[in-house]
Amino acid sequence: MSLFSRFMDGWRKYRKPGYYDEFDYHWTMTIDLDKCTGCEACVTACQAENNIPVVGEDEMAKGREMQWIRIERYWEGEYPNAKLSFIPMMCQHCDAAPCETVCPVGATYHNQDGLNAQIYNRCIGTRACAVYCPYEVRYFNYYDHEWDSPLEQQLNPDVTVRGKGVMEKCTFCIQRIRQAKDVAKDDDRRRVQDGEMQPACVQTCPTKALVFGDRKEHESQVYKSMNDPRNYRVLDELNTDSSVFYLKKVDA
Amino acid sequence: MPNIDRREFLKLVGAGGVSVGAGFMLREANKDPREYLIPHVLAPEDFSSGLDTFYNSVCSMCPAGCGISVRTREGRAKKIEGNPAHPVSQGRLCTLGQAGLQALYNPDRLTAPMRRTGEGESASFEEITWEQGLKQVGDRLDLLRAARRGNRVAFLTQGVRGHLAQLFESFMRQLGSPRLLHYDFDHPHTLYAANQQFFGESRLPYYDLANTRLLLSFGADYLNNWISPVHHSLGFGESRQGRADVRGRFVQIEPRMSISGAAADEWIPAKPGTEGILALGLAHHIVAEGNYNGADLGAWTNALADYTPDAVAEQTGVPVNSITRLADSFVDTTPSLAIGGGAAGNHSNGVDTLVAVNALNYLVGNIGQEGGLVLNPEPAGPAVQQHRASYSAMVELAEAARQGEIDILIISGTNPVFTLPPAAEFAEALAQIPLVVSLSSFLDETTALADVILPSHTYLESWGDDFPEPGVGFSVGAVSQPVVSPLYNTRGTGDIILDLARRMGSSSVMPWQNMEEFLKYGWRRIYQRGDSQTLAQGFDAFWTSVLKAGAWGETTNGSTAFTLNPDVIAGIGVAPPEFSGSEEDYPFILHPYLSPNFHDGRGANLPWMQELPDPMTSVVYGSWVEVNPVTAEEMGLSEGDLVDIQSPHGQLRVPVFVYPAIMPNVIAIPIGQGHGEYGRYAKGRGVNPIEILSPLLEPITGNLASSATRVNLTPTGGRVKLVKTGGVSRDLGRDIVQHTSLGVEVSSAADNSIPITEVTT
Amino acid sequence: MTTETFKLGYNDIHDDVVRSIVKTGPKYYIALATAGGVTLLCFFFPWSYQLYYGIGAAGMNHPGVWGTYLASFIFWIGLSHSGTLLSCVLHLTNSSWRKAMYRSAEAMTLFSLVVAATYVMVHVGRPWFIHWAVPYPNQMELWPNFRSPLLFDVMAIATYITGSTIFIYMGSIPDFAAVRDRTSGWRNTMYTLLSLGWRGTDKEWHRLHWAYTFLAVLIIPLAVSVHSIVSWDFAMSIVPSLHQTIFAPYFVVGAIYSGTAGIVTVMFVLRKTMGFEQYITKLHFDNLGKLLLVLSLIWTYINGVELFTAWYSGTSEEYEALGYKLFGYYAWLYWEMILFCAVAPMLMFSTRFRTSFVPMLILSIAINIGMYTERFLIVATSLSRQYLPDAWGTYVPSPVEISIMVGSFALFTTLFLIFVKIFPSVSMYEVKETMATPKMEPAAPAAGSPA
Amino acid sequence: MNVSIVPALKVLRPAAMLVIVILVGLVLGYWANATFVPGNSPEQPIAFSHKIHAGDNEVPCLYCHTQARRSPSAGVPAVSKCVGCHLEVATEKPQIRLLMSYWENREPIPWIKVHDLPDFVHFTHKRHVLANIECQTCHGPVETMDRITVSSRAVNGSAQVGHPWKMGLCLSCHRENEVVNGIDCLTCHK
Repeated sequence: MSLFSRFMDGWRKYRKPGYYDEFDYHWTMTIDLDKCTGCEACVTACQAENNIPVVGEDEMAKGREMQWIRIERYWEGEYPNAKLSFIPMMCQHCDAAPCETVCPVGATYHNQDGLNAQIYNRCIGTRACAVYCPYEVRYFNYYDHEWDSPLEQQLNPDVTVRGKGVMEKCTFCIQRIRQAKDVAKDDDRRRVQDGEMQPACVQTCPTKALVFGDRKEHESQVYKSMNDPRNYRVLDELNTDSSVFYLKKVDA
Repeated sequence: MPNIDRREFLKLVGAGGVSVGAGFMLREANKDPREYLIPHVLAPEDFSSGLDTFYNSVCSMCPAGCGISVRTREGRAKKIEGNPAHPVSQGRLCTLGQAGLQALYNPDRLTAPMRRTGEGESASFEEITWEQGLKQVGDRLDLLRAARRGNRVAFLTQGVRGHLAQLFESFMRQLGSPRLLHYDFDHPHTLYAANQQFFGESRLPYYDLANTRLLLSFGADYLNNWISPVHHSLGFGESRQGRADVRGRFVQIEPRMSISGAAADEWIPAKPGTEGILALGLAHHIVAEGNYNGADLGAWTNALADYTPDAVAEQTGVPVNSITRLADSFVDTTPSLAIGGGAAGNHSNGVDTLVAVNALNYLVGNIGQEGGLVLNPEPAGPAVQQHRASYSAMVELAEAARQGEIDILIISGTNPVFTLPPAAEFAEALAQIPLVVSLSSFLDETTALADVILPSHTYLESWGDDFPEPGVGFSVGAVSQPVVSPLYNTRGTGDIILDLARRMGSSSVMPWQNMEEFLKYGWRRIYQRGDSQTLAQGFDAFWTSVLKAGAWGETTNGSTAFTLNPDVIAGIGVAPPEFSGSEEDYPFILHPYLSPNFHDGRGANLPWMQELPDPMTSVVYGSWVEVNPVTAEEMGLSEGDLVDIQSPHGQLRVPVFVYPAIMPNVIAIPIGQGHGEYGRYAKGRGVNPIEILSPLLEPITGNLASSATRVNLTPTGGRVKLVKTGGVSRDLGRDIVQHTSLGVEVSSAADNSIPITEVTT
Repeated sequence: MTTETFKLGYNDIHDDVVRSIVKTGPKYYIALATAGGVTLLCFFFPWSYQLYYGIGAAGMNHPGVWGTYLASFIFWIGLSHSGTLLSCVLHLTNSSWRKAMYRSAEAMTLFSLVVAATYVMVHVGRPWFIHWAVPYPNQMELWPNFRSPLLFDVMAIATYITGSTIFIYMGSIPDFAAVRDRTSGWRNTMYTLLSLGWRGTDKEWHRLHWAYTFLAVLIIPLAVSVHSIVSWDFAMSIVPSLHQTIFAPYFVVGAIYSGTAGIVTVMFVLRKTMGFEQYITKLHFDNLGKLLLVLSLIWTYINGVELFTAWYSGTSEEYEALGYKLFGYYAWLYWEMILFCAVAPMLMFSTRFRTSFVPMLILSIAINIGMYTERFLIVATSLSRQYLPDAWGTYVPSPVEISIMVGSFALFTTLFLIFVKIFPSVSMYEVKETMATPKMEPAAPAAGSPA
Repeated sequence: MNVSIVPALKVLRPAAMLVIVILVGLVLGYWANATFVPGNSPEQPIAFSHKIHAGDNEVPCLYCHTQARRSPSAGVPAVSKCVGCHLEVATEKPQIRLLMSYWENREPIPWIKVHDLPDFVHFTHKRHVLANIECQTCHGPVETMDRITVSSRAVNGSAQVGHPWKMGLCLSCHRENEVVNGIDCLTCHK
């Protein structure tokens, strides 16, 4: 390859998130806002699965809640035809993520599965990624949180317990992705099938509003719901190319 | 070597020595602390280190009875998930079900039997052994039984089903005492009574939400905590977007928008207590428009004669054209379904309202149809005639205690001191009972007044089973097995009762050593019902297969044929609701509703639940009163202003939350906070609206009309910062939640999102 | 520009400067003790408390993850641009009036940079891993992320610190030599080492002058790039009110503006305490005043442009951010900034104001307060109201943050006090250039006239 | 007046020498502790020798560490496994009698952990054992050790006794064997 073409190849890769030409998997989630009732089962399931600490009342009063997925409420109209709609907001694992460019030590980057990885023990806590994230889905450990015994027996051994000074966010339950890949590798090295891997929130959503899967597999349920005519992406005009597709709420 | 004198040399050697020592200690300091690797003595067979083991069980955080599958690692429970094989939960769970682990590992659990010492203020509990505790209670029971005065023993439990209820019943039968009461604040007494009146059977039918195309819900918050929230959510999701070409429509009629109201297509604020009148208004319109031509048409027309849309509109505050439009769409879209309950059932006309809702279903003819109201078959569980205690039954119990007719009261799993209004004076009645025994796992308000505490396991450590009440249209059962070995010196509720039965000499009738044995004995009967193939493999194989699957079912459906006896039609009619307190000095109607996080207060000691933002207001760790924006404007109130809520029977001080979807003369406070005891997470937080409810009764069932209290609102001028996670809950034109209308094929290219074929990154 | 002829002679400047170094009266010790004490108490103690318990001691929360730590960091970096402007730019335009002030101005640069670097350690969540931001080869085969403006910061500020250290040290070698010849004992040893054997030969002077000019030319673009990079931490984000192209010039002008105001303050204090009234005269204040006036006008213009672009964009986010900045929770801070940094400096149009010392001192302090508020507003108002209204929240500094801010000023003062006792705070050989050369008395004893 | 800095340096000479001596001393002390103090091969409650078991009698590793093929953690044999052989074998030896005393009163043997990875590392024995990588690659020549010492594989294959595992070790091995997604952080960081 001539020097120039090598340079152009490098530049083209440089423009890609994580310098990949092709993603290995391309994990995606769709959220059907017509089905979401705002019951917040996903919030508790996520806290149970990912060792998210309970920060206590005065930390909440200071505005330091710790929830990787939060339900945002938007009222439309006034009484008596007031309507309330909910929108679950979690890390969108954007393919052009503003947070990945700003971390000085590269603690957050795009990996080959299309995930925005947040490596806890590489993070030095500049919190620039939280500023750059337009979705406000990055949460900072302001203190070392402790679990009153015996609550710590419930901690999930597959997920790090984060110390103070570290940024954390939704990881699409990376420990479950790793587990699914492990099982798939045992089964003569096949790929993870659709439905084998479900994050805790998708698994517990009582109205099945949340669907998760690999966008590269065209028979997967997420691929179909991703191309549902009602699909849109929040703050799409910012060109973050997010991997979470929302389906519009239907007004009948 | 540069010439240095002796003093210089000695100084250098000294410094060198010190620094070598310092270097040595520095390395010692940053060595990892010594850790141990403790092996097993005998290698366990059901789990290996580093791998997960899943156990199926049943969730008992609320009466719905969803099947759960608990992931454990090396003997510790890590995560609760729904059991995909269980028809009620189908692999899904609600927020309270997910938080079950914090009940198991709660730091404020009772760890050993205790006995009260000292009196009055200086009363405290001292730890005793199980032998002492059981002996003290067992001997008293034996004495009473021998003296044929067993009826002086009362047993108060939460609404349990399955073999535990049967155990309690046979235990009380041994004592010859009729006083076995199942008491829950949120038990829908009026719905059971309405079904008894209308269908002739006091059981809940199966509401087939999944296949319906229009649901009218009169006050029932079916997505939050009405009867079976997870199953209803599954049905809601299926009806909304589950089918390719059809989208179910949901209409909610209630004075304050609940979670189901937010999810509905249309929220219709009707005056509190007039939901039944609205239902009859719709029925009148259906019959008047000739859309009903059953044989008993004549009886219906004169029964519904005076419920003309105008009269109904005036009484309920719902405009006439809404009534007619709703009635027509209820008839045109088939299958359609009407459900009622929740706050609508907690008025003085509760039963009539729900009979009216059943009438609507009858007029449209969706009883027994798919997508309508399916009558449940006989429950497969043990035949138990549960005496569900209404509010007046609890007042009678308190009265009997005051008269000194009760020597022993055993309480298991219910917390009446918190869930009964002070007008019942239940706490004072407890003081009159010589021996109060509590089997609760936590020190809640009632257990704090007990004399002897025999703490029982939480549901993840004990045996039990459950046959879900409204079920899924066919009979379903599931066994709840322990997923972890017990943490503390506690025992299963069933084991305690069996032990007490042995001590009072009825071990011949109740021979089982522990709850597991009793369960197997009970399930042998269900095993007999099995087809030849299950009978062939023997009971043990059947038992392990039920434990492994976590669910058991029979495909016997309920009867679809249903004939309504004529005199029910004559009795149709809903009187306008009465309220306690006059309109002048108590202008507002209090609408207490079950909080999504704490149900009726049982979830308040779970840290996740305290920290979960309330779905509608995003407030955490506290209570609030929801006020209509216009009313708040008039009274000069804004979010966080402290106000005094005064009812004829009590007063509360609580901050205001301006709530856009509540009627102007109605204010709402969530139930669940305001605990005096119940652990570090719940104690001293928020207020309990039950404390100011006036003891107005619903005449037919005798239950408390909890939505029928009038209150007034006086600002105190104080302000507090309402702790909440939400910021400004208005979209400000940013299209964050985007909407589309039905049937419009919005091709993805139309709006500005990138056409998604294969997003080439 | 009439070169002001001092009525003083060569020996007076030598005696004054050496006296300022050698003679340390009790007042100095009291000042050093209080400054050192306040630094320990208000800077290092709360910082160690925060290191032990976690950044929660500060007031930051979920939307507002940056707080006064970053605002102070930018403020101190801004203050450091004074030295650069004064010594480099004016050196290249060889204006004579800078000669008395440039040494202490450069000291101000160096010390505010040191304080700013310490502030980075306070701001960062886990400062014990901050060495990962340096591209050293490691067994983890991990490099810092060179695309990040924060890493540009690390590089730029490191270069800037080394650049200004060399610049100040090299410029004072002749002065060290002069002091060396007039002191004895341990001071003599120290200054002998510091002056690197300076003999004052022609070759040395020529080489010094060339090196000094070369460095001056190098440091000017460096200073401009440092503060544009600091502005890129904000401008490269997509936060509604930060994502604007005007940010780099806005920050650079703001920095020089705040730096010059800082110089006025330091010069006033230096004149009073060290007795350099004759050397720092009305002329200096007059010229500084003119400079301040120009900078304030540019700064006001850029602020106007920022408001206009936000208003002209017409998007809901920009409107909301603009409305919040002007009339929201922090509005009183915004109008106070406008008053101090745009309105008050208009006083400097009158020469009388410019040449009177105390009013200029008060005005310069006011400008710096305004500039600190501006940095705080950029951080606070932009982060609390971004794209998703339900995730809005406000940020209020906590006592720990305020005490660390006060402590940082005390730290700066302590460093400056130590500087005054080591470095000759007025550059002797430059000031002598402005003096009339003494007439050689025919019979003057040739006892080694000073260099 | 002489301007050369040499006399000034002479004045500072004693101070300079002191500083150099202190620095050398610190480094010396640190190194001495690191190599000679058996921090990384502690005294175990029972002097179990891998040399006798794995070396001389060639007991396969997976016989005792059974979980290594199936689970992330290799697992330590239960006391019942030791007693399985030692009811008959070498019962007179003092260490075996000590083992039997543990077995009689049903008390687990409190082994002291030697090999340990930080909590944020996700290391699965299963994937490495199934990729038939020798245990000695990371644990060093276990079959020659009477008492287990921490040891890690140097890049050129020979085990470096005495140095605990560092990330570079894993990375170099993953790079050599072109492990799929081997150098992605999320592969090993939980």
